Amino acid sequence: MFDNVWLIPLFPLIGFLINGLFGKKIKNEAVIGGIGTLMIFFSFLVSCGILMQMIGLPPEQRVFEKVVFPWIHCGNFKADMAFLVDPLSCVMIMVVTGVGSLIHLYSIGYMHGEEGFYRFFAYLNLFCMSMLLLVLGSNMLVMFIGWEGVGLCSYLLIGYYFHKKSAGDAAKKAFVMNRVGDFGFLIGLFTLYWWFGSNHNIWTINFTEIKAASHLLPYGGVVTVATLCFFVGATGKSAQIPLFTWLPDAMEGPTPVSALIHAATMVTAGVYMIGRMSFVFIKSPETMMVIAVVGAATAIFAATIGTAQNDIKRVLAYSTVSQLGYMFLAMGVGAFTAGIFHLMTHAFFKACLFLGSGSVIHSMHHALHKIHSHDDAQDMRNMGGLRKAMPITFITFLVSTIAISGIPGFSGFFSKDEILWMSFSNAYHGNLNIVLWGIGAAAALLTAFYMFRLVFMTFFGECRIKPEAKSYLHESPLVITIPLMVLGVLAAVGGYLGMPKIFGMLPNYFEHWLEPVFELATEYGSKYAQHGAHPSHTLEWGLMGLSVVIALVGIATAFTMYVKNTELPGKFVATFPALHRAVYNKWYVDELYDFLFVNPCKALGQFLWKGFDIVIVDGVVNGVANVVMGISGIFRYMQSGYIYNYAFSMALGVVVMLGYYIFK
Amino acid sequence: MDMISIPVVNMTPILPEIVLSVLAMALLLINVFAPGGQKSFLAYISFIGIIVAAVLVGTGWGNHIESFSGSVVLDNFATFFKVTFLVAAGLAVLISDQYMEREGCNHGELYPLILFTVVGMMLMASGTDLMTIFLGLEVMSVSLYVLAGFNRANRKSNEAGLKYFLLGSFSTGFLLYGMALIYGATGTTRLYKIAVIVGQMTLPSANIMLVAGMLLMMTGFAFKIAAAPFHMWTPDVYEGAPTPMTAFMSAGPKAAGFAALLRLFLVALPTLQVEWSQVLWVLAVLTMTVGNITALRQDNIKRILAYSSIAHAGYALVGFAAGNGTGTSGILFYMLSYAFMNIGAFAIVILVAKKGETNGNVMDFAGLGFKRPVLAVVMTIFLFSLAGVPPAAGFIGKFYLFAGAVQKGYIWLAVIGVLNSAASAYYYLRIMVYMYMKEPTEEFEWVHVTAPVALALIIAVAGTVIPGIVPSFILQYAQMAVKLL
Amino acid sequence: MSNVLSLTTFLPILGVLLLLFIPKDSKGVLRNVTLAVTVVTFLVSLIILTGFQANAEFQFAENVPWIAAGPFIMRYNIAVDGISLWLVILTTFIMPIAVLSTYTAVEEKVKEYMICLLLLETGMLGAFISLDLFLFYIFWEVMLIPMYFMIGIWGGKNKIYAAVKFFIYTMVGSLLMLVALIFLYFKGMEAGITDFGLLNFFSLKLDMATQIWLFLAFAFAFAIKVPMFPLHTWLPDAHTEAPTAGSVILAAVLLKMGTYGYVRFAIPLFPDAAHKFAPLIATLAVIGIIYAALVAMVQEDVKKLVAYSSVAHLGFVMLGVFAFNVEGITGGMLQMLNHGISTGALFLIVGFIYERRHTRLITDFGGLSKQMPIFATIFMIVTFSSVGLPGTNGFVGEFLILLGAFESQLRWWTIVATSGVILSAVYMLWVFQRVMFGELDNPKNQKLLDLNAREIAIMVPLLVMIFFMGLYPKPFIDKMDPAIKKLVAQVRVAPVNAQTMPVEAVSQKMPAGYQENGMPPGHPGMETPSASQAAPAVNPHDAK
Amino acid sequence: METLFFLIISFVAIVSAILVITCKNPINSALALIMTFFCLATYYVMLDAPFMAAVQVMVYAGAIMVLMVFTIMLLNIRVDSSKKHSHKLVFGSIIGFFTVLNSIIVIVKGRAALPTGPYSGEMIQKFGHTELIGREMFTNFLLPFEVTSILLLVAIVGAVILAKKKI
Amino acid sequence: MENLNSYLIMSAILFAIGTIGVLTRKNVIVIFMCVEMMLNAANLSFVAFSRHLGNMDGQIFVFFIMTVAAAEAAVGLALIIAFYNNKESIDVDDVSIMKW
Repeated sequence: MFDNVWLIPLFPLIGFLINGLFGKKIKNEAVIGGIGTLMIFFSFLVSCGILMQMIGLPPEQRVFEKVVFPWIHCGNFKADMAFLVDPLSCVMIMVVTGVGSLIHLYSIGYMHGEEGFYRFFAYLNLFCMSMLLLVLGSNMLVMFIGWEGVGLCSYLLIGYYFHKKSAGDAAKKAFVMNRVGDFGFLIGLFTLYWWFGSNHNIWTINFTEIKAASHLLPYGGVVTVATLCFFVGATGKSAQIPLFTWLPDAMEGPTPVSALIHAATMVTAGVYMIGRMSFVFIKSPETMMVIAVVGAATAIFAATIGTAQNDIKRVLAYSTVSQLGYMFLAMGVGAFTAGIFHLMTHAFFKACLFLGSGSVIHSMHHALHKIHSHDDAQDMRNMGGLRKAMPITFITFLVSTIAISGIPGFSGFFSKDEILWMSFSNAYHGNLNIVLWGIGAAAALLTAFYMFRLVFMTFFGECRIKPEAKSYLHESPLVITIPLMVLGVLAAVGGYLGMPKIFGMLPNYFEHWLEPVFELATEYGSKYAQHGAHPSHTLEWGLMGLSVVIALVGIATAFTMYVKNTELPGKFVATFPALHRAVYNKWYVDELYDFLFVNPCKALGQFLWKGFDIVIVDGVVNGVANVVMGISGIFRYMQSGYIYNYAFSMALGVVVMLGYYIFK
Repeated sequence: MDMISIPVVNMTPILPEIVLSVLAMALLLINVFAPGGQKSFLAYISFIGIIVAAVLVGTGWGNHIESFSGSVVLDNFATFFKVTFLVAAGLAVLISDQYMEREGCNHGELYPLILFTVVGMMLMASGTDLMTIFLGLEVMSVSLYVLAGFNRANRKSNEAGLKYFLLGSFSTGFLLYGMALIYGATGTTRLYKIAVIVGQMTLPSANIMLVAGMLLMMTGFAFKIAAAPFHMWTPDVYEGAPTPMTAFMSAGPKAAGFAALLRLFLVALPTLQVEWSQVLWVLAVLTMTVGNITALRQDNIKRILAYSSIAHAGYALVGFAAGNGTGTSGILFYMLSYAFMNIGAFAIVILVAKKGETNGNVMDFAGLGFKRPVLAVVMTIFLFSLAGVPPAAGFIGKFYLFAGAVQKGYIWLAVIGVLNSAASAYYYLRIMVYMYMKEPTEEFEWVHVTAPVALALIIAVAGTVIPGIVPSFILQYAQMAVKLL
Repeated sequence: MSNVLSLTTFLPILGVLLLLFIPKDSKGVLRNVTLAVTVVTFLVSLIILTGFQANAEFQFAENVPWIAAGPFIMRYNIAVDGISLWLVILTTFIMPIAVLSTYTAVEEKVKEYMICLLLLETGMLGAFISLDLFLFYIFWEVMLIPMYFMIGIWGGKNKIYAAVKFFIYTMVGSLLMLVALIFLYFKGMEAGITDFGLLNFFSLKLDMATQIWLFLAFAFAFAIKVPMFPLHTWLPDAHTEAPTAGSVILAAVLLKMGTYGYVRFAIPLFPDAAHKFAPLIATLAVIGIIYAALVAMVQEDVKKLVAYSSVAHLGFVMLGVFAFNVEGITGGMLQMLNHGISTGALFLIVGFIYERRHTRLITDFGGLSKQMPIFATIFMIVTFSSVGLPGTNGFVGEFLILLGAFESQLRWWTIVATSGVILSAVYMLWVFQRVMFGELDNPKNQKLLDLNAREIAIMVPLLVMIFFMGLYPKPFIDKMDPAIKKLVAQVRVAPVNAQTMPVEAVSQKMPAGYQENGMPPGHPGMETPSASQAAPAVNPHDAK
Repeated sequence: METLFFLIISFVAIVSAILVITCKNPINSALALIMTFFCLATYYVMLDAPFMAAVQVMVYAGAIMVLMVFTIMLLNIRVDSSKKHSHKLVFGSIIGFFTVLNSIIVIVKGRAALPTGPYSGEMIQKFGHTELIGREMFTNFLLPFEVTSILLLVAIVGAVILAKKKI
Repeated sequence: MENLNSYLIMSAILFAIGTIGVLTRKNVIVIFMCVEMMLNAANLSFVAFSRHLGNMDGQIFVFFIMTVAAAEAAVGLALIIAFYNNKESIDVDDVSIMKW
């Protein structure tokens, strides 16, 4: 089965080619959607096979590399088109293909009747292929293909409604921001490659080889440089501070895209990458701290913005940013397993949330369309009380919301709580751990708040849609609800895979599974970890309880503000108008970037072109020509036509020549 | 004292000259009895005569015969230049008829005068005595004064003749004064003897009389080759003279000037090479720069070509300043190819121009490229060759000239030279711009290309392109020609 | 067929002779014959490709006496090696496409146009295969002439200015190179070299001062052609004014002359000077990358934008070449090919819309995707190829360049250059968005036709190459690798940096594991030239 | 005595030369030039070259100057018309001054070759100047002599072509 | 016989005066006369040198120069006449339609 790993990305590629090249001719939506969905489902099957095979192997043999064909061999540099199968990539392919299949299925219903139906499925398949390359790549360069490939697909899918200017802008923004990250990725790659090569004559970018040689890496220094660069790459892809602004804008794409790319898979690539190279990252305490701090900051920062958004998808988007922050926080405190675990659970519940919101929007859109209203189908202020009209959507949505809020028993609780606990108890960052935990907890509070705000505004209370449209609101078709239900279930129970040891009920399968992957990282980390008094179980229980309380407080607040006392938010806004405006406008980060980078770049470009290129560079060139022409004019008019002038010139020539030799 | 016994002389060295002189005189006679108006056959006869002379010249290759007690010599150097003169004259003869007919001054005396000019030039190239060279120069010049003013009904032609004459005789004054000083300083007018005497001097460069004589002589020849600052007659005379004569003047006399100057400096004054190199260095730079830069702002095509001709003298002077085998053989090659390309270019100018030379501006070339593509392509070849773009003879020539300078260590001279070439590209391109990239301003008149002109064009194109692609044989001849100096 | 190289080179000339006999009104025949000639040339060049052995030798050599006069001996000395092979193939590959691209665009003076194209092809091929410096120079200059006419006759509004600028700019540089070439010859003569054969001069040991001057002269000529900042201003003009085929050829092949010149001539002939000037040239290259990207960003004319993007791309090539290691130079070579394909394709694309709308202003377009989906797809693929998306050709070259440069002493330059990756995405996507996305609000655009079969046929080979080279560059790299290795070995005579030794020594001497806690020996700022690549010594520790 | 004579002649020569370039009327200039030529002829006599003196008088003063005067008369030219270019005189004088200066320095500092030839004053007296000239001309300088004939032919043809009323 | 240098200086002065004349006079014929004066100055040098050196070459040269002068005079005056026929002037300022 391992040998067939190349089939996993191949199937979506085939799907992409069929739909991309012939989709326009096929026209039949069922066929197109069927091909797209089946292809990714086949991949899922192969992934399952691989997973099964891997489970059957002893942990130390759970690594397999498959070279498909040689790619770039040049000098010392060698990069093959090769795939790496290990527990980590297994988790990822399962998530990608699994969630991917569901979302494909969902899209058949959701995208029904769209003009570029075939285009959508082609892109979606292409995305899956890229994502699979990313997670399966056995060297940094294959990973980078996927890395950029998902960026491309994200670009294509965000710009799916290309006739909308905002979609085009968002797509471009996404790609460019990702490119900023790629810049970091490349520099990191170069640094690592060069350091190993020039110092140890190991010229490699292969993960396994780097892993084998990772003991040669120093702590800090060059590793810090390299990992920080990689981390820049991760921030771009995973929408962390400072490169997060593209993700909310990316909601311009169709909702399944948001679910698949901007929640479940692509945006987690940064986390995956850090996990993949944990043995390098861990060697730089500085980087780890930066990751943790950035992660925590992003978590709280995005959460604050999430509290004030009215667009249903935007709330989810900021929530995603915030949750990604959690994952980075986990990575930063060395809790790689927890990070990956949260990645997985997040994929479940966030995909479910997005799909659910898609279902709502779909229904809203349909209803509004029927009454020819131009109201925004995504604005929560137009919704309310939808739970009756859309029960399945409501239930799955609620389950996922509970999961994300960290209510015990649901998947989010296990992963999130582990992160919080690890950030508190980690031994890497000294006294910073309290702060990290505090921020994490605060973010959890906000998460619970805005997520329930979302639920309350959407599904509870008065129905604020125009009354005549009300009758058109109805539950979505099965093709949409089935994925919702599957994901809802996963969101609910997925967490039991990685139940913390402290519960003592189930073994932490997830941790055991990933142990061979992060073993080395833990070993390296222990070199500089400050082994203080080991935090007691009591403390762990206490903190767990505290986080549950926090979640409940958040839910309660939301309930108060949006169900019981609906005028409270208005009052709040009236009391702190500046704060609200700042939060509502996403802390003006976009404007800041425009001010700092975009506008200066354009202005500089204008200046360089009009001011430098044309005036100075070309001016010098033309200036030389003009000077020569001017001299030409002078010479020309010296040719006066008078014989005596000519004779004078001759005589002068003679006199000067003679004079030179006589008086020299 | 006994009777003067006329010495027995070997006539071989001046056989071509004799043939041409006799032919010229015969033509003068034939002209008198020629049927009225029909002068074309004179051109054919002259052309045949020139070919015969060329054959005679060719048979002299490889010889080294001194004759007339050292007044004249037949050697490869002279032979090479004689071929160049004959090429120039042959082409000029071919392109004259149509033009002269159109301008209404088709006097039969034209051809004898051209032939006499050639005789004068040949004497300059083969003369080894200051007197021979001087007389050759004068035969050439006097003929040219007449040829420049040949179209006597035309004011421009009058003026050209007059200017050329006055300035020419002015320069002759300097030349003679220089010769006098050389004579005084060395006691002889025979070049070989001068060489011996100068060679015996302890420090010839300290003898200011010798150096001054050299400089003054250089002045005289610099005038003929149109080197700055003795070039100022060139544009005016070239513009005013009948176009075929301009073509001839730009190729023949320039080559003759170089021939004489080369022989003088390399045979008689090689010991002063440091001095004359220095001067030629400066002259070369001045000439190239003035010629090229002034040409940039010209509109009259004959003036453009005149300034270009000045510039080309400058390039040749670069090789001369180097004074080594590479540079001097480059001059020989260059002069020969220049004869082809420049006369070719003037031939096109003749064809495009209308009666009274009213069509002499670059603007009048507008649209030529597609109305008369063959003429335009031919012109383009000449222009590229003049600009020194490979694979044309002009490039190879320039290459050897600049290579000579580099070999001698005059790298900056070569650099100035190439920069000048680049600047020159502008005005050559300008003509092409009009030919190909502008629409004609007025209706294009169909120009009839007569057989002789067509023949001339074919020869000129062949002479421009073939040496550009396979220059080896001509270059080897040029090398041999300068080796014996 | 021992003289297949000559055959390839001069086939187009035969084509010219053929064209001369075709009346100028039968435009279709003229076009088809030209196309046939270029296709045949391409097919013949495939013989070279298939017969080429992947080793460092010059192959298909022909060497016959040509000029011998005075101190000079020039020979008709031609051959290909791994470096020139691909450029030859690129040329022959691009030519049919260029011809095909003008089937409808050029309606006037077709005969002359086709003759220009064919002459140009011979000139370009000749320059790539010449091993005789003089012969190279001849072809180098010959190329100018047809290109000059193509811009000047079939160009746009400002064609004359552009054509003359192009010609004189290039000529200034190349003439200085000519002087250097002569000087080099005489230097060689002192050392017993008897002809202009390039390979003779490689063994020539020149002193530093001489090398510097000669290198500067060569570098100047090539820098104009590349074009490197700040000598690039002829390019936007030439590109904007040239007809589509002209732009395609200019971008795809002519610009490569400059970079090829560096690889083939300037660097191996004067390695010490090249090393000395590497920082300067890298600086200019990097400035070019950033500068051109910024300027491209604000262009209003699509073609000008693509022209500026060329400047940026070739900046990458220069950076790679001056890394002086296998990765960098291979990357540079690949990038030359990639740029030929991608930018060529971009110019074709610009040509397509220009033919339809007779405008190239970005503001005149918008929302074309709706009307022209095939066009949009192709445009997008090419855009991403130009941006250097992995999987397309653009990536492989760019990556290797940056990798190679990073390994070399040009580390800091590389970091700046890498940011060009971001900028290229910005301007390319921006133009793509403004042209293809958005509302289709201009009524003139609403009736645009999508690409026709001919146009698709033009683009398909390019698209195939875009992906082929991106996904499987091995055949390309394999064929050029030995030649590049040889070149690198040849160039690596640079003065050994004193700092290199300790690094090696330290890593060898220190007991394993000790280093893990110490500071890294290879601090990013430190000079650690890639010279250590050559050292086969493997730390026993690494074997694990 | 001879020195005095030389000085007087020189004075006359210079004065007449200056007159040539200052007289407004070309006829006067021509007459002054003839005077200069006579002075030169006198010098030739002093330099033991009586034949040259004779030729000088015949060719220059006689033929050429007559031709010129004739032309002046023919064209009926009077005085120099305008005075537009007064700066010419300044430039001309400067050039002239430097020419004189340069030439004199050349003459004074330069070294003429030592007398080598057989033709001393006594020999010329003995054989006669004319004969010696003739001997040289028909032996050593035969070719130039012959060439002069062509030159004169060219001049004749040219003059006819250019000046004849009707050809 | 006087000192060689006296004659040479005399020659130089005449030559210079001739040059000045060419540069300053307007009448074409007078200019030509000045040229003749320059030639004569050269002649004087030749004869003086010839006498000093004791060989006849210089004098022979002078002989040829005179011939040349005659020939030039013929052609030159013919040119002047031809010019006059067209322009009715022999003012050198009028010999300037071609310039620049």
